[in-house]
Amino acid sequence: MNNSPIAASFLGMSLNTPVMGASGTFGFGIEYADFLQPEQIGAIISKGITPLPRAGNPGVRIAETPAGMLNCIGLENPGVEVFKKSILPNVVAWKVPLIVNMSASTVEEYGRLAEQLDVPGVAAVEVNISCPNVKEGGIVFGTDPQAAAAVTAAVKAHTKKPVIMKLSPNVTDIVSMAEAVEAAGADAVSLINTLTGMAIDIQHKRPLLGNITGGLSGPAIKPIALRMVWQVAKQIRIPVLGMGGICCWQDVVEFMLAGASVVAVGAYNFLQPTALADIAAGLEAYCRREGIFHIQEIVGKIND
Amino acid sequence: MNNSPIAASFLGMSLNTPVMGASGTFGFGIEYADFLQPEQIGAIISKGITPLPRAGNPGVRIAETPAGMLNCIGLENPGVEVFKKSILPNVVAWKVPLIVNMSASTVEEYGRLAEQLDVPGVAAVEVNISCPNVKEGGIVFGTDPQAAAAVTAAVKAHTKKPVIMKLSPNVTDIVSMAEAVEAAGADAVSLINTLTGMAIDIQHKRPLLGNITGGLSGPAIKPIALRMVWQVAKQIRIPVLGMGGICCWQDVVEFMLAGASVVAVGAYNFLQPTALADIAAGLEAYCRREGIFHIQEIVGKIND
Amino acid sequence: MPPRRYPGNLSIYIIQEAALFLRRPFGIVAAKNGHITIIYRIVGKGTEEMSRLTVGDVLSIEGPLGEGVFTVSDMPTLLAGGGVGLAPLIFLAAQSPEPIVLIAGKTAVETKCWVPFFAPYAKKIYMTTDDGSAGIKGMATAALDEIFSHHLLQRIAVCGPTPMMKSVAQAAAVKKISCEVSLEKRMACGIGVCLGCTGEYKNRDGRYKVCADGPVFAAEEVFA
Amino acid sequence: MPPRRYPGNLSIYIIQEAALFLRRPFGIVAAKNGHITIIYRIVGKGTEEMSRLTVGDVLSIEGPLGEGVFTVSDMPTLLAGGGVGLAPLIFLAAQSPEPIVLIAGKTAVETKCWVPFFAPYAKKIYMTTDDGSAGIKGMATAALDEIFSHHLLQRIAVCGPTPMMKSVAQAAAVKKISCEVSLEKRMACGIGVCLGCTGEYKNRDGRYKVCADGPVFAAEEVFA
Ligand SMILES: Cc1cc2nc3c(=O)[nH]c(=O)nc-3n(C[C@H](O)[C@H](O)[C@H](O)COP(=O)(O)OP(=O)(O)OC[C@H]3O[C@@H](n4cnc5c(N)ncnc54)[C@H](O)[C@@H]3O)c2cc1C
Ligand SMILES: Cc1cc2nc3c(=O)[nH]c(=O)nc-3n(C[C@H](O)[C@H](O)[C@H](O)COP(=O)(O)OP(=O)(O)OC[C@H]3O[C@@H](n4cnc5c(N)ncnc54)[C@H](O)[C@@H]3O)c2cc1C
Ligand SMILES: Cc1cc2nc3c(=O)[nH]c(=O)nc-3n(C[C@H](O)[C@H](O)[C@H](O)COP(=O)(O)O)c2cc1C
Ligand SMILES: Cc1cc2nc3c(=O)[nH]c(=O)nc-3n(C[C@H](O)[C@H](O)[C@H](O)COP(=O)(O)O)c2cc1C
Ligand code: FES
Ligand code: FES
Repeated sequence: MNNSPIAASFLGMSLNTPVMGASGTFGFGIEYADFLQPEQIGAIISKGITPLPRAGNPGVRIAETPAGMLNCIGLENPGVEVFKKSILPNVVAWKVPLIVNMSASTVEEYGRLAEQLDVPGVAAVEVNISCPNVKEGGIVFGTDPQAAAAVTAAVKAHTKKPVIMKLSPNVTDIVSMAEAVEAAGADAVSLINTLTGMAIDIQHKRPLLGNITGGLSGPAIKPIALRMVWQVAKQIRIPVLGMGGICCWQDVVEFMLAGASVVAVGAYNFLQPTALADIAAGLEAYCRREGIFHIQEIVGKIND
Repeated sequence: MNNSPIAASFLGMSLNTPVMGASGTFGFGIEYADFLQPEQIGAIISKGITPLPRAGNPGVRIAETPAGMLNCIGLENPGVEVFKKSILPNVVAWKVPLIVNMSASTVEEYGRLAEQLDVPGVAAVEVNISCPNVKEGGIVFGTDPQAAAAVTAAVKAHTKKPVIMKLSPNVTDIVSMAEAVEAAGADAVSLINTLTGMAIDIQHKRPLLGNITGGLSGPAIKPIALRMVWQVAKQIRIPVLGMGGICCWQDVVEFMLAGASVVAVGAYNFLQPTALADIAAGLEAYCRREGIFHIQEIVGKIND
Repeated sequence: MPPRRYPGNLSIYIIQEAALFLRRPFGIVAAKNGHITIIYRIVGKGTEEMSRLTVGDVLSIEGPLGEGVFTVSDMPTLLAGGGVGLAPLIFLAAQSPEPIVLIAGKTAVETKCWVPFFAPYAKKIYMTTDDGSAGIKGMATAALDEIFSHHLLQRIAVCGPTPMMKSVAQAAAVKKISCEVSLEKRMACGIGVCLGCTGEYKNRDGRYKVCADGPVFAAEEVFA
Repeated sequence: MPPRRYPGNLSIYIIQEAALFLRRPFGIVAAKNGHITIIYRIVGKGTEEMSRLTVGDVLSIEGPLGEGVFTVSDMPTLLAGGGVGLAPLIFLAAQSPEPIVLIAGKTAVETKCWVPFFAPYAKKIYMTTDDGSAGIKGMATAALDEIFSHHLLQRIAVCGPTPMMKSVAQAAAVKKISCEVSLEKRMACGIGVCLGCTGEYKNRDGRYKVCADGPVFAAEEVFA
């Protein structure tokens, strides 16, 4: 398998492909068993796990937009305990590396949660900092470099797993966010999370989404994601997990050229549940056609 | 004409429709004479004018993206003097209100340019602050509330025309930008300008655009634009000129419900040069169907 | 993906190339010899484009989705539907022993057009219209007293607007008739991963996913 | 919009519904009785989708675009084209008095397929191929010596890849033959408002727009 041109390494993991299922769009991976073989999946990034169970947001949670979608799921999840007891064993049995996406409301909570997730079967944690910091009065961790660094340090202090900090694109300066989490010890950054957007139901003159605003994802945001990956990858030494609108192998090549070591497919999984396999096959054919011995050779190899 | 349900007022101007042509996508308006009647156009917002002529960026300037496009024109324009001498008279003869979009590299230059544009035939100025401040070492006016306020004050001090500050969406906190320019005397805000994006030519392993990055516009960004209009309109007292991905009358209704007093159509003009007329007709039919006496009744009337 | 299991209210997930980003869910009206029949109403962009399809156009179909389907049984059953909610009930009618059918609609035209689909299977068809132009005047519930008085029912299957499903379920509960309802929610994934379509079970702890656990539920599971 | 003026290298701007955001420019090969002919190569998403169109499908066409067209004259003219650049030259050939035609291509297959289009009008057709499999081996310029020695030309019209147009223009300049070239640039608006397609005039001050001032220019206007 490691002779495959699309085998990839990331944070010490050996992956069959550089293409993962993005958090919140891939469940816990096993839901895709009807569509994908384990070896067609680079890694599973779980739905965001929080310390306690969360019901998520009321009302409409999904809206289609041009070349994309809005969601305001609101981090619905069974909580870390149920996850560890009832879900983790099933995922482990499936033999695909599992990266657990996690979220909390205070720096301390992030640390504690990281500790609870420092268990066998978890390959790494991806820390979602796009959520409001309840203790600091709703300031979003993901838009303030110092707050993001504090979360990074707290998580690092409580786990031996590699720590991937997932950055929000809703910022003026994505590079300073990435530099802050790198300096605080992050092992990698994931970018991008969703952009905040909105849709209005003109018939009823009200927001379409139950939460009024939601996160925009899909091909619509790809140009922004690609720009951020390119800006960040040049400035930091830790690897970048790129995502945002990826639908096909060409998109993956774009992200890797821009500097992403590995990538994740998000909303497009909904359209095409075999996406990860289709993309992997396309990437493999691309490597053979172009005489690329190992796909990660192209990472950052854009001539700008 | 003012009995029309879609007649609109904005900064003391009486407009035939609330739908304008956005800066950089509508030339100086007269180029649309083959497609539109003057009375079908709310107002013309000119291509960005700078103190001196600019050649713009070299290389490829246009890339299509999912439900949108990237551009890196680089403010190509003939400069304020040529504009006033050779272009303005032709536009004035066409009898559509002209808002001049302007850009400069230092606060002082913005002031001087505003003064040069304080002439008959110019209905208002729209100040583009998405460009780098050469004096302050490239910091972008549009991402720093203080710098934006300084530009606003300088422009206001040098013109008797209404001043519309055009905000960049590439910021963490659009509301604080809007509040800063309102406090500095802006008469209205325009939002949004383009989001910074990128595309890669995987065949040649290089950026597709001559300037590497470019501005993303079109329906892809509509959910973001709508969110920003909604956030800002609630917090300021001056009117909002909304834009970003508008393609049809339904989009206009969404923007107006979110709080935009008037709107502009940008990139979609390229696809459909009769867009302004089509949208105006759709809006008028909507008003009659819904018994709306005056379209601006619905501004901000979203039930959230 | 090959059809998985159960007859009943199966739904599928359709997408056309390029123009849309999300798939659209529809109930199956009939499935035979590799052919699937659906009935849909044009409400927006997706259905609008579907209406312009011609023979030879290719669609990507995913499904059947979900574990929750109407129970097929030998017991006397009422199938109550409103609007396009009637479509999946046709599939169920074909598998039920002489079901009673209740068609609820706004006008005679809208209501009567469903009759031929159910006539081959139904023991009796009732209708209600908002304007009284066909059948009984009023909501679906306006017909229930008459139906209950003439037929000894043991099951009710409802598919239609939420208020209709709620009111029929309430009437069923009073009569202690078991009632199943088919929920409609905006979906993104259709396979239980996005959590766009979830709700809280009303008769126990936990949350359901309309796409994966439904779309059909026992009424008491989802209505308080 | 009704056709505006001039014969020559007119281009039009095509869009299909929904799937694309920008229109696509193409040269007109023939325009008669309300019918327009174009010849295009499949290179990406837009042309790919165009290739799947069937009779009855509806396109939105804008144009003709631009003021800059090949000059139609009675003088002896060479039409030199490479790749799909040959398409608009067919239109010009039909209006020129027995033009000399130069078809430049990579292979014999690619080159010879153009011959039937020009045969009805051309006095003589030359070919060059990269691999020598048809006509003269080499770039377009490889044929110019022979052409110049056999024909007294007063005008050259070139449409093809930029390097080809540049080298033909250079050879023309040496011979003091007036030369027109047709530029290709990525366009957004097609009507001179977006400034996506501009360049600097080489023989005077100012900037041109390929879409509005072109696509055809005197060679000296655009090549240094
Ligand atoms: C399980 C299930 C079964 C269904 N069966 C049928 C059927 O047999 N016949 C039929 O006509 N309709 C059925 N519907 C409703 C149908 O899915 C919607 O009418 C359709 O998705 C509208 O798509 P559109 O693009 O035309 O509308 P748009 O409003 O343009 O769609 C925009 C988005 O909203 C979603 N959406 C809009 N209306 C609905 C709705 N009522 N329910 C769920 N999502 C919606 C779309 O899927 C899409 O994501 C069913 C819905 C569900 C959930
Ligand atoms: C004035 C003019 C006349 C033309 N005439 C012809 C013709 O007669 N026959 C023909 O086959 N081709 C012609 N072309 C080229 C043709 O426009 C492109 O091949 C076509 O736009 C590619 O579209 P796509 O969606 O298949 O490619 P994609 O690469 O998917 O297109 C992406 C974007 O890039 C643009 N683009 C891609 N290639 C080109 C190109 N070579 N030139 C300009 N824009 C490009 C597209 O318009 C689109 O905006 C002409 C171009 C111009 C400017
Ligand atoms: C329905 C949905 C739920 C998501 N949930 C999470 C989440 O729980 N945690 C997280 O970090 N990102 C979450 N995301 C963001 C995605 O992981 C990804 O960063 C984003 O969607 C951009 O990728 P895409 O354009 O390919 O979808 C979610 C996205 C979607 C569409
Ligand atoms: C080709 C192009 C050129 C533009 N030039 C300018 C400009 O000179 N000044 C400016 O303030 N905005 C400029 N814009 C931004 C638009 O005015 C508008 O804010 C943006 O495109 C969002 O609207 P849209 O999505 O409808 O295009 C330009 C946009 C495009 C596509
Ligand atoms: S539609 Fe995604 S969980 Fe139901
Ligand atoms: S394509 Fe817009 S100016 Fe030429």
